Amino acid sequence: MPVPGATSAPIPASAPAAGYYEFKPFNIGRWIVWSLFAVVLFVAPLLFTSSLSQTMLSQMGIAIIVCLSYNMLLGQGGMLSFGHAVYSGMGSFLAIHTLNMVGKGLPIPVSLIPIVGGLAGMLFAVLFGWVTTKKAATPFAMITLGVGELVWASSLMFPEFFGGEGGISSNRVTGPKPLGITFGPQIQLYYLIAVYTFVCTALMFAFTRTPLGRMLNAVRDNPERVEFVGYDTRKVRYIAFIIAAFFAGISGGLAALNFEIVTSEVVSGPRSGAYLLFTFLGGATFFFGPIIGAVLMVLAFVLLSELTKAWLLYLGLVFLFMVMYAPGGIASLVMMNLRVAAFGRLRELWVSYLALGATALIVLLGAAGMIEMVYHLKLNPALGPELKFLGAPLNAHGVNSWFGCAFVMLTGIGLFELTRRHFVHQWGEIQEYIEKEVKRREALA
Amino acid sequence: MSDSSSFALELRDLRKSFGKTEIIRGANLAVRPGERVAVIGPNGAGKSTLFNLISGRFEPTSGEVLLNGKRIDGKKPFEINRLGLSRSFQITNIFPKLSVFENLRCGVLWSLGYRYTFLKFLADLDDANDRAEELMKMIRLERKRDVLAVNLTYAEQRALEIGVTIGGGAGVILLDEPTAGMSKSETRRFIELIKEVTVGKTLLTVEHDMGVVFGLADKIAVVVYGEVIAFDSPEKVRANQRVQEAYLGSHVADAQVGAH
Amino acid sequence: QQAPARPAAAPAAQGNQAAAPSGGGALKGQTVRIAFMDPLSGAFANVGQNQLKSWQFAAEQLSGKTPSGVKFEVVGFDNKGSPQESLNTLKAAIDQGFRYVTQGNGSGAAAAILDAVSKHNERNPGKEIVYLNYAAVDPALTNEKCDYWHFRLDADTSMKMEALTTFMKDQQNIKKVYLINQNYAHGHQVNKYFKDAMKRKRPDVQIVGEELHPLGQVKDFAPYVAKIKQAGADTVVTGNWGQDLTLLVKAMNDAGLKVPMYTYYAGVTGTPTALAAGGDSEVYVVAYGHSNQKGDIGQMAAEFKKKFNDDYYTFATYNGIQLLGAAFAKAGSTDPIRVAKALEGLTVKSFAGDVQMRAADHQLQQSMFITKWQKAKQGEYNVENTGYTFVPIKQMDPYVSSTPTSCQMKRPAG
Amino acid sequence: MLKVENLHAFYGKSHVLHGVHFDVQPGEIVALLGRNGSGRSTTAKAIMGMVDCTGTVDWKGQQALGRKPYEIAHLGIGYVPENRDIFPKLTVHQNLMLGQKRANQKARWSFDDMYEMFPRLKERQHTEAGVLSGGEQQMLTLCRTLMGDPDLIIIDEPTEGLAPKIVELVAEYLKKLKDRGVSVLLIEQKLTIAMAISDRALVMGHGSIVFQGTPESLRADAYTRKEWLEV
Amino acid sequence: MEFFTISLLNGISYGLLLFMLSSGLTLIFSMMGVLNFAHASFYMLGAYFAFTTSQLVGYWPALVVAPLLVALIGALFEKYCLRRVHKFGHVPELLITFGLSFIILEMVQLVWGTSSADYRVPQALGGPLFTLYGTQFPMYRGFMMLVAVLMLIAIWLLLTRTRIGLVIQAALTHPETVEALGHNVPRVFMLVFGGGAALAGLAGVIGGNAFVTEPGMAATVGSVIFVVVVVGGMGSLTGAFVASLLIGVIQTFAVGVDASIMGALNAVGAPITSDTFGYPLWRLKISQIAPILPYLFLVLMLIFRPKGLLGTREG
Ligand SMILES: Nc1ncnc2c1ncn2[C@@H]1O[C@H](COP(=O)(O)OP(=O)(O)OP(=O)(O)O)[C@@H](O)[C@H]1O
Ligand SMILES: Nc1ncnc2c1ncn2[C@@H]1O[C@H](COP(=O)(O)OP(=O)(O)OP(=O)(O)O)[C@@H](O)[C@H]1O
Ligand SMILES: CC(C)C[C@H](N)C(=O)O
Ligand SMILES: [Mg+2]
Ligand SMILES: [Mg+2]
Repeated sequence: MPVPGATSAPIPASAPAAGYYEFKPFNIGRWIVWSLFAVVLFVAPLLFTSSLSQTMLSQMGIAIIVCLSYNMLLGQGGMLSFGHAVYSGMGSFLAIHTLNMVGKGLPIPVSLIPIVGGLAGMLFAVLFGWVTTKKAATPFAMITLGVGELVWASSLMFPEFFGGEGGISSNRVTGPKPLGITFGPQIQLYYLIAVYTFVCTALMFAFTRTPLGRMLNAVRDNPERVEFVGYDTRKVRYIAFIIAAFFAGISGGLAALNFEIVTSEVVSGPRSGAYLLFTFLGGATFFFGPIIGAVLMVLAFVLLSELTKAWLLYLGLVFLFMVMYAPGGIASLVMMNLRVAAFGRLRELWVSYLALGATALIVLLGAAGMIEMVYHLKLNPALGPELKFLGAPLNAHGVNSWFGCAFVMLTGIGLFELTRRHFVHQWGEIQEYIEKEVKRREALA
Repeated sequence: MSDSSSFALELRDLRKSFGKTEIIRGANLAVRPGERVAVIGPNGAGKSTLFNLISGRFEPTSGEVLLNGKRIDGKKPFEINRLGLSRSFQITNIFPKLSVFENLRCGVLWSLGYRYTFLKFLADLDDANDRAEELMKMIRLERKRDVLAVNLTYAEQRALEIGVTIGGGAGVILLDEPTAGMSKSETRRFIELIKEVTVGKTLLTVEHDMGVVFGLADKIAVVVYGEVIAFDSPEKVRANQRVQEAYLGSHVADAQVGAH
Repeated sequence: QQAPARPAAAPAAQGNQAAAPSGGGALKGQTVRIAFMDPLSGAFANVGQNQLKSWQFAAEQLSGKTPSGVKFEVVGFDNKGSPQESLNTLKAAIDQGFRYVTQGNGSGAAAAILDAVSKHNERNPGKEIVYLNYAAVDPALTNEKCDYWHFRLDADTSMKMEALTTFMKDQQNIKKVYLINQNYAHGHQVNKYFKDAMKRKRPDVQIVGEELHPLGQVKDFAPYVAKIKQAGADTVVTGNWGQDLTLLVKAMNDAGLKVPMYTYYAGVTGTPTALAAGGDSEVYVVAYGHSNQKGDIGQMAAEFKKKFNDDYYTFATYNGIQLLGAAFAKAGSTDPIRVAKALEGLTVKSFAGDVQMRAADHQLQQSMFITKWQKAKQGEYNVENTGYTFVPIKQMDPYVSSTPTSCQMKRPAG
Repeated sequence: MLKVENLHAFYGKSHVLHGVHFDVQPGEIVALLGRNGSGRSTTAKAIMGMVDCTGTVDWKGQQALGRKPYEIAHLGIGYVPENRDIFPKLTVHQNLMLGQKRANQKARWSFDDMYEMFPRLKERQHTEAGVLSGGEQQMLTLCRTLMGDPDLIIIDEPTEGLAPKIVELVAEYLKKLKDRGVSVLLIEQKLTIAMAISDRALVMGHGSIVFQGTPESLRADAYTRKEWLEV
Repeated sequence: MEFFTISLLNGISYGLLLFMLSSGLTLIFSMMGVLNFAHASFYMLGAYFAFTTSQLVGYWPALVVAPLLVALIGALFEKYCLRRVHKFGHVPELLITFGLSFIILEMVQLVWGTSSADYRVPQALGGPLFTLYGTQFPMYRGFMMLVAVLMLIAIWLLLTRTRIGLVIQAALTHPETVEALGHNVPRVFMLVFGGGAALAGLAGVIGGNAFVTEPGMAATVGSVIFVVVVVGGMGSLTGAFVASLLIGVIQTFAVGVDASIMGALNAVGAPITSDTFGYPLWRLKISQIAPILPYLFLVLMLIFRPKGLLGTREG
């Protein structure tokens, strides 16, 4: 697909959407967006009621906060961190210790425990950030890697604090119970998380509209020049780092409440890596990108791995293709289409999208069928060659199944290529139109 | 030397070596407030290096730099900027992924006292926004308000570079080849613009284009081989034999007129 | 051969006779589904996948053959080795109607599941879950963290150490012992229990070194071997597993340091292959089973090998199914509340004598074996097709390894 | 030697060159003049295969269009880009080395020739090119291309940012090239030097050639100068 | 003395081993600026390829064939994937190698199964090379050191005797200009990436049987190889070499040091007991943290000398 780089996307994270002489309709748009967000948060658990989906929704909220906070570093500050889990994780640990103390009579309401986590994350950021933010770019990335590895290694060495292998567990049903809210049932906790998610998202969005938030963008783009307009880049990075860690810590605190157990995996390198991968997948160049990324992260880890043993393979492939064809993440795809919509041309694309989607699905079906057969042969040899794939019986030893899958896939590829060509043409034509239109409007202005 | 506080900018026996090579070899210069100084000299003479030393990008090996009578050598760029000195770059150096308006606003925030705050909305900072709008008008980029800096044309980027430089309201402005890469007509317009936006300020600018130099400057400083060999009015500098030899060559007159 | 319960396990006596089928007929034809949660993907999937197969195999073999006559079905959930993911898989399993879950790889995940099951049962009466822990050996799980719904089929670190030191105390050539362990809970425990036990059993044995190294971080064990050698150790004791074990053994081989090693985990999937590639070394393993079992279980292992070309060594799966089957019969139901109660103190016949689920802490009391790693002779089990095998050199009755518990079990009212 | 016919070039969808025709003979200096944005740099890039284009670029009887830039370079066309694309992290000497198409080639030009021409470069030989002064960088790009021993060299605004004295030097240098049989396509703003050294001048406007002739005839053609060059 | 000599030997050989593991990464990182997270995966592929080829045709051919196969995969990856994302910047480059590492891991498990491969040291290289104070020095370790040194020489020649290094460095910032000067940039990039992958593959051939060939092997090499590259200094091959040796030696000697902060403080009369705040930290012995010292080293190095030991640039 001819998806242009993120740079050509119309409204970058930093665009002055909340600019100065803002015209009214846009603000209405903003109201609508935020209200929608609130409604989605509110309604989601009413639609998905199983206990798994409720815990997944809770985890999505938690992931949203932490991915957004990660993006304060990556997307807004250009700081590639390999150790963000340190801050969310330390938030978790201190939160759970606090929760245990609440159990022993410390008078803090359970609903404020995440704040404790946030403060803890912040504290560690004040300490570690002092060294990590001394540098930018690759040295920064590498220091965070080193600090992350050190903390992770320590987490196993100090069972007194980290609880050893079993971690620290606790019980969130403790302390006073205002209005009978115990946070015992998942749904009550979900709404606590939802409130935090909404507030933190709003706060982090607000942050992007503040002088520091803007200077952070400037530091990302051109640190040298920032020094010549009066700012100490190191300090900008440091403060932003601390703020990001605060939100990460909040998410860690919520996670502690949600799981009621914290083990050393929460500060691990793979965890930090997951934040990076999914923030990027969602789209680091747009504020809302990490939200998409966070939702996908939970889906991938919880659902995808339930559905198929080949989930890591699929994940790897998704990354490969996303990075190659949509380096701005999913958010950039969304924004590009919004731009087309803004010029009133999205309608024409529906058919193409449907066709693209359908043909891509065919390719996927064929390919996935074969992948699943291979995995089945490899992993479940004892269960015989038969397997069910999306309800269809396949025989991993049968020529028919293989031939069928290959046929489906090849047909899919052929059809996809045809529709893709058509789409590319159409897309190019629309972009041309938009460019002209922009020029024309500029000329009028 | 006269009372140093009467100078906006003063260099005293400034030296800078990179490794074993000494690039700036004892430069002295004293610029009075409100003067427009053109810094000229052969390629590699050390003009940009001089600017880098003054603005804190490099630390001098020895010598002093005084801004309004206060020592600034060895300070960090942002400290110097806060003391009222601002510079532009020979190679365009702006915030590519921010819009024109945002670029300018970044340039004014510190001087208006907003510092590292994250408790106020940018949209509510009326003074900063007004100032940025004003700057945008000055550099004639109103129509490109929301365009990302990368997507500007070269000349527009150069204009933005100047806008960001003067935004902070510094009293001493250093411009390094502001018109490099522009056509004659653009250059001419641009010089007007520079004149306009630096009214009442002390200006140092590096230029190779003699037309510009003579059009813009009250005084000319000639840098050769890391030293300021002459600092005088344009006429006198032009007449100076050493300058002739070292820099201008025989076609000065041509260079000025012929290019049109 | 009856295993007399130690004083601490007094309540166990009640259950002793209960293994006889009672009401088995009524349950015949029912299917009980067990959710298996361990890493099935990623770099450490090998053990999990072997063990899932083991469970499924045991379920298939024993379906309808236990006193209750129920059928068993084991379904794998991938917890990726992560405690938090385990909680998700647990939720998923609960949503899908599973009432029995089993897990074993990693005490971290075990603690998380134990805790979550406990809370779930408390908060959702009538939907109780029973958790069978088949391999997570942190003693805490049956001591300070013990829980009514958790039943451990493996022997914990302290029990294995009891058995191991009982064997070692008779080895007169052991004079100077070097302890090398991973620097985390399990390693700390191995150190501690070894020192405690040896002080009691062989006060003359000197501990010449006590090393803790970071988990999974050491790529080169040569410096440690140099240290061991310098300390003049004649014996090495380690709870290391995975590459921390194989690399240690290889490094000792390479340096020509031929001292016996006493280990916990030389038999885990992949480790024998790696050991064999490293050459001959004197390695002992303490476990509740070994690869040269005769009888039922021996046959099962052979069949498993034929079917999967893989080793069946997680015999806890066998005990687990047997125990459940007997408990269903005893309870006359497959309802977890009644089954949990029935499991307490239950004794069943295992592949090596009787085993009993001690009621006090839900820790299975079973025989222990010390085996030695050596080239397989004709007729001996060829571990992972390496040409090597683990031969039993000592079997110990359950009481030998039985350790007291500090568990204060909270049992549900009624 | 070089014959360009009906050259159209595009940046994405925007059509920049609209049918350019011209040629360069062996040993000739041709100046390509025009206002900013008229398409001169694009013409150079098109010849080098660095932009999408259609038409004919005939080089010594071969079609050059459609080849990769490095193939074109190997055919003997050298290109000095306009924005001083020196390699900042490499030393001056290394920059020159990269000008050679293969190591230790025998060519018209040696390192010493270059250093002789611009002694300044010799002094800075082992300095990272990124820290050179603007003018030094410009000299370096010129020399670097020359090291590849081209038969035709396309130079985009070589005097940009150079002190007047150095501009003269460059002019002489270009004449020297000519003496050694190298053709030059010179893209310039500064009419003076272009007029002084070129054999022919082309004027470009809105993506096509609007004037061809000798410098004298251009000087005489007040209309063209007014309409297409001055403001 | 005995312990010292043996530790020094161990340290140097471990250092060389680290260099062997990271040389390909150094090559790619320093020349192309790509943090190749799939490097360890190439290492793993090398081991598995060698395992299979050595079963078919023996160890010595495998020593050549396996790295070539890995190089091929690396080159194809560069050509069809990495090249396309180069223009998007370093983060996408890094992420795409992340993606690749997942895919390689899964592929390896599909082809060779999830368990360890029985890949053994060849007979000819088994056994001790010499015996020192009663401790054997294995022949295979000697072989490994030899290969590491050969790798160093090969890369050094590549960098100094050819202009590939220059072409790549220049092309990083100005690909078009380099091409216009007559260099086939894409091919050079492909060769370098393939070459880096081949080095990783070779390390795998040799490391696979010296250690363990299993799907987890990539993860265990993991981040320590980055430490070597960064501590040595980006862009510096000799730096990486020196850093490897230094880390090897320091780490090895650290294993032998059983001192702790508590011990030191107690010695100077500031008693620390189990009640003192932070007791577990003070109690920690240096030997216990030896394997994670490299990370500490990395952090300190970047703070105090961000260019690395012999590096010339910061990023
Ligand atoms: N960081 C540095 N390290 C080494 N040498 C340097 C460094 N910075 C500048 N130089 C050298 O100092 C000399 C002066 O450079 P500078 O950029 O100041 O010249 P300039 O007068 O601005 O010339 P131009 O008009 O060509 O821009 C040059 O020879 C340059 O190579
Ligand atoms: N990369 C690009 N993408 C899109 N348009 C471009 C690009 N480069 C140049 N253009 C456009 O192509 C036209 C011709 O540009 P070109 O650079 O060839 O002009 P020029 O005559 O060399 O002018 P200059 O004096 O600025 O160097 C201009 O309108 C310019 O805006
Ligand atoms: C992320 C890193 C590979 C960046 C690198 N230091 C560079 O800018 O070249
Ligand atoms: Mg300069
Ligand atoms: Mg041009």
